[in-house]
Amino acid sequence: MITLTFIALVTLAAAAVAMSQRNLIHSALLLVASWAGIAGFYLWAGAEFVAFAQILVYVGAVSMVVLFAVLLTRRSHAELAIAPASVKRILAAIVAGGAVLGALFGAVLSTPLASAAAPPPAISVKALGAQLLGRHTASVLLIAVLLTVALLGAVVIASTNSKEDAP
Amino acid sequence: MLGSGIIKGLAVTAKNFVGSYHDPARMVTEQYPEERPKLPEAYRNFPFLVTENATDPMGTLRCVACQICEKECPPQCIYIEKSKDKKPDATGKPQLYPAVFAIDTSVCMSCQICVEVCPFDAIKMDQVFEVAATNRFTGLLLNREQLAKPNSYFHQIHPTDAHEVDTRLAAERKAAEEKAKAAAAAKAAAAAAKPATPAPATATPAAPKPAAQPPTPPTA
Amino acid sequence: MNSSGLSLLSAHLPVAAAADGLLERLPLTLRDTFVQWFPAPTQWLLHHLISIVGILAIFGLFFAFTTVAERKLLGRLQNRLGPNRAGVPKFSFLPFHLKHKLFGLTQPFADAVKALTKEDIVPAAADKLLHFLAPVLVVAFSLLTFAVLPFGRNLIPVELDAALLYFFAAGSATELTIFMAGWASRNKYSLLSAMRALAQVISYELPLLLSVIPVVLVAGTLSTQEIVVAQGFWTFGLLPHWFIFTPWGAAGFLLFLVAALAESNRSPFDLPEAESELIAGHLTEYSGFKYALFFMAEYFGLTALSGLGVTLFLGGWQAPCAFLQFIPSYLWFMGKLVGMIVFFIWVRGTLLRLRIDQLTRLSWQFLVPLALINLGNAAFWALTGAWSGPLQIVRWAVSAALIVVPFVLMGRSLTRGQAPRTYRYAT
Amino acid sequence: MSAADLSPFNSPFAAGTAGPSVRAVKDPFHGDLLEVSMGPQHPSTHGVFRMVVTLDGEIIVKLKPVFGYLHRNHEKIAENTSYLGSMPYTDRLDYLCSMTTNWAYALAVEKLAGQAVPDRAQYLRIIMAELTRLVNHSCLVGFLFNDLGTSFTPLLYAFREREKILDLFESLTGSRMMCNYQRFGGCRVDPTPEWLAAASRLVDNFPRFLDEYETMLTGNEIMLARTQGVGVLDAAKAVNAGITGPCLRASGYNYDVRKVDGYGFYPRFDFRVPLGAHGDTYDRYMMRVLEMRESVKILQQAFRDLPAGPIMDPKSKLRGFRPKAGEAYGRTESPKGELGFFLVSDGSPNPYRYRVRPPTLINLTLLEDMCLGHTIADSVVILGSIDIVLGEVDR
Repeated sequence: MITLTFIALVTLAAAAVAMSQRNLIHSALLLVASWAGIAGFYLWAGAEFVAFAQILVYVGAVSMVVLFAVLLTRRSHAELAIAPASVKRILAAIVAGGAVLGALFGAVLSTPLASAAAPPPAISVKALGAQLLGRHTASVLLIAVLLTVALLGAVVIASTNSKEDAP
Repeated sequence: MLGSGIIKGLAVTAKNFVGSYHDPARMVTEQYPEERPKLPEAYRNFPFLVTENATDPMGTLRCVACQICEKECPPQCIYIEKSKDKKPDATGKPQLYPAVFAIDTSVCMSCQICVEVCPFDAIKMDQVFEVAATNRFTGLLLNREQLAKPNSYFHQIHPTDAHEVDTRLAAERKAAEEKAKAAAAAKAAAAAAKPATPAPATATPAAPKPAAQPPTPPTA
Repeated sequence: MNSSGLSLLSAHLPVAAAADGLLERLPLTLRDTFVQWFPAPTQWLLHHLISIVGILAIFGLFFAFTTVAERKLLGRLQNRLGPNRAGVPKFSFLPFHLKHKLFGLTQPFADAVKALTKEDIVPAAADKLLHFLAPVLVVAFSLLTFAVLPFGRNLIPVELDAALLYFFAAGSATELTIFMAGWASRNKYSLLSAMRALAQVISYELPLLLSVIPVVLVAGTLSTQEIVVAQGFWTFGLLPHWFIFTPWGAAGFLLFLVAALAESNRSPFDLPEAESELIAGHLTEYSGFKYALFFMAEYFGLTALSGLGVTLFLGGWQAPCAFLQFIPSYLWFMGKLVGMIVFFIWVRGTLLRLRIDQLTRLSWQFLVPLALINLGNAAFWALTGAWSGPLQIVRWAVSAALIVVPFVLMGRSLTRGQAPRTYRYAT
Repeated sequence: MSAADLSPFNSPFAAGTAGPSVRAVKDPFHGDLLEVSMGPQHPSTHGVFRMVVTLDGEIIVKLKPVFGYLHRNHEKIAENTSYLGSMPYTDRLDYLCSMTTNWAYALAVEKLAGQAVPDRAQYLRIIMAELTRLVNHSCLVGFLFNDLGTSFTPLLYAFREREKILDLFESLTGSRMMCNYQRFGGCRVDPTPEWLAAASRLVDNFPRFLDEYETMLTGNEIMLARTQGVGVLDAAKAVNAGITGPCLRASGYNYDVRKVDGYGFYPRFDFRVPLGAHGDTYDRYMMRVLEMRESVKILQQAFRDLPAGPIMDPKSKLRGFRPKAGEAYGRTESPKGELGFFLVSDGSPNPYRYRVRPPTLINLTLLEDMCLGHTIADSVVILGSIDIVLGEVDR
């Protein structure tokens, strides 16, 4: 249990500090740290494959997307200065936060979880592969098509962008 | 086929890699401080003043302070002050000598024009390239004493050039001596002729001198 | 499990006999004797600590001597001597002073002292935290990748089921540090080149992964140790069944080489540090020990990638011939690793640098399609494992054609209109 | 966004760009342009040369060359020095080929004073000029590949050959690069038979180096990709801008001062002038390689029939040289282009006006036109292919 709480603490701390940072890049990097924390959860749970996939996908690739997005969006100074102090804004924040917390706790309490954490079944990568392309082939193919469409969409948007530009 | 150019390139560098172990034409590195560089004879760096012998450098300086090199030097880095008195040079003819002869080696670009224009072969190019000084003025401004080097040193660094200069100078000296001997003989003959005719001198005081003094050609 | 290669006469020599030769088990016996002296509960921790210390020591020295080897090899490639002046200093406690310069082998220690003593300048406008964190993280991540490389028969630091995936997960995190270095130095040049470096590393991540997947497909496992075991057969005791000796393996190895060169920012792709463009790229604002850390991380990345290449394609710690197995397996691994690194240095001494758009075009329009075709090729190879006799030749021919034909076609389209020209002369 | 419609484009930023080295430049069409100053201390600009490049992303939108850092007032100094006094300074103009610059200056003075030159001296001048062409072209090719990104390997192969030729110059004239060898009316030193034998041996196996170079690099795919179609210069624009030398011939225009003027004894030698077809960086590189092969042919012919005889015209005067009043323009084909000296004499020992036509400066004028539409990496390669030496550009 100690490691579980330690990982949870690290992840939550990273996310909290990320929220409070003024510097956008710092907060983006702390977000990446919290993703690594989630990978820690998987490792603790013994699912190595998912943990490494999480690191490869999130820490490796999605973090790049986030950082590029932060860099390339041209934010003029006007938008940044959100007036935090206005009372109406704080009330709205508390209400929204409270609602989300309530829903979460409700879901957690109502699901019948086995009390003792059963030892995670040591599933080998080979069996995982067989499962993926056995029973769940449909979902894997669906995801593949979705990603390809996303990739092609990005390429199309990027390329046409420069053509319109020519005077 | 794509990549064939790259493979050929790799093959050439491999050949050079292997070649550098046995082919002297390829391994050309000289380990400078340990292996002294083999300077060609014509190599020139800063000029130096030639003296006849090493014992009395200031006495036997070839330079006669004619200041031609000072005028011709493109960056004007030679400074000469003539001496007041004269001193007999190698051929015995009294010549001036430079009281002050300074070359600012921080300005000199060793183009050896001073060597070309010097009529007395008094200044030649040295081969010292390890020049380091801590002070620009005292260190690199060489005066007469620092510049003077004996003719033997000249033979050592530029053998053929020195040999050719020496033969020419020796020929000149021999010609100068013959002339001097001829002039002395002529003077002796004239003196001998003068005592034979003093007796009848009172009658013809303006007797013309029988043998006109042979004109002494200029030594240079 | 293994369905590769001509298994006509795969002489199953007494593999077991060679496996427990004295030299072979030496590192293990040393570790076990050392671990015995400690109480039981801490033994697994000590076990891992020793392997960590082992990796750091061996590959630390390996890095040091790779730098001097690179400079001496480059020197010899260019017909000059490499560094040979850094001799041994005069130690007071030693009675004699070794005059010989040891052919410059002490150069890396001199470099280390220089890197340590150099002043570490941090630009005023720089983001102090990120500026400090970038070099630390880049070395940490590139060292993480050593955990899964099988150095010897049973010399693998961490026996992971999904080892390959772990390797690429750790490797891909280094991109983050390039960005941090570029952004933290607050210098337009560094930011520009950090962007280019990211574009390069990301666009070559794909061919690297795709060139590795055929090996996983044929070997049937993600664990590096099992991949090496899968390559452990010899026909007639002489021809090893390494994956490089199969058509898809050779193509995969070439793709892997090109992608590894790009991943570790080396020769034809050393764009970020291209002196002719942006001074020192994202490392412009680093000096002293932080610069040395980046330098070290680059070499660790290079060693890890060539280690992986050796494991996947060149049969890891397998001996090239059956009777050579008396030589301990970790020496074979080190030998092949040194061979790969010498090839990288040789390429660095020869090839020109690609421009950023050519570099990304090469990856997306040439390497990725070829890698996908190679994947199909490996699938074909795996499916036709059972063929034997004349069918083997057909299998090899089809597999070779499957990869060579697209290579030639795409190669011609990539270099359309570019050929050495002939010139006319005026009279 | 083709380069043609961009060239009239003038960014609305002030002409003077002495500001901080990198400035964001606002521009309606392309969003933020980035103005980067490359040089004067930049590893790839050959000497103290600065390019203020305005970038739209990677593409060059505007390029302003800035030079003059190495201006030493050569022409004004020449007006206060004797004719002979300026000769050593001409070595320092284009410090890579001192012999051809000496010859150009001597040619102009001989035209001014109507000085004859003996046959052996003419042959020696051709030998020295062609050896200098080998030195300069191998230097350029080495530097070009260094800009393309190899880690010094081709440069060191080229320098290895260049050093052998410079050793020949040193054993003849006394200095490797500052030869100060030509005089008005002939040459200063007569080479010994051993020197001639060593020189012809070197020239005979120079092609072996060239073949090794070509197999290594000319067919290299990366080289083709990086240089073909980069920095195209069409013949008409080149002629209008007064470009001369290999850059002009790479665009296909046949103009070689050795053939046009036939100065010295060049008409006695048969050699061919290579011409390019596309005018891009690859053609400029090949021009140099093919010219090196032609120079080897000229040198072999020169060594074969080098006549005996005096190397200095007896009537030539070393000091007190006062050419009659008048003006003369002597031009030669230096490895960089048409190098000319324009002298006006008023009868005094110092020239009244002394003007040098620097081929590298004039070749540099079209740098922007060649670089528009390319990336920063290309601009460095294009600059390398023009082969500039700042000593001659800034004088």
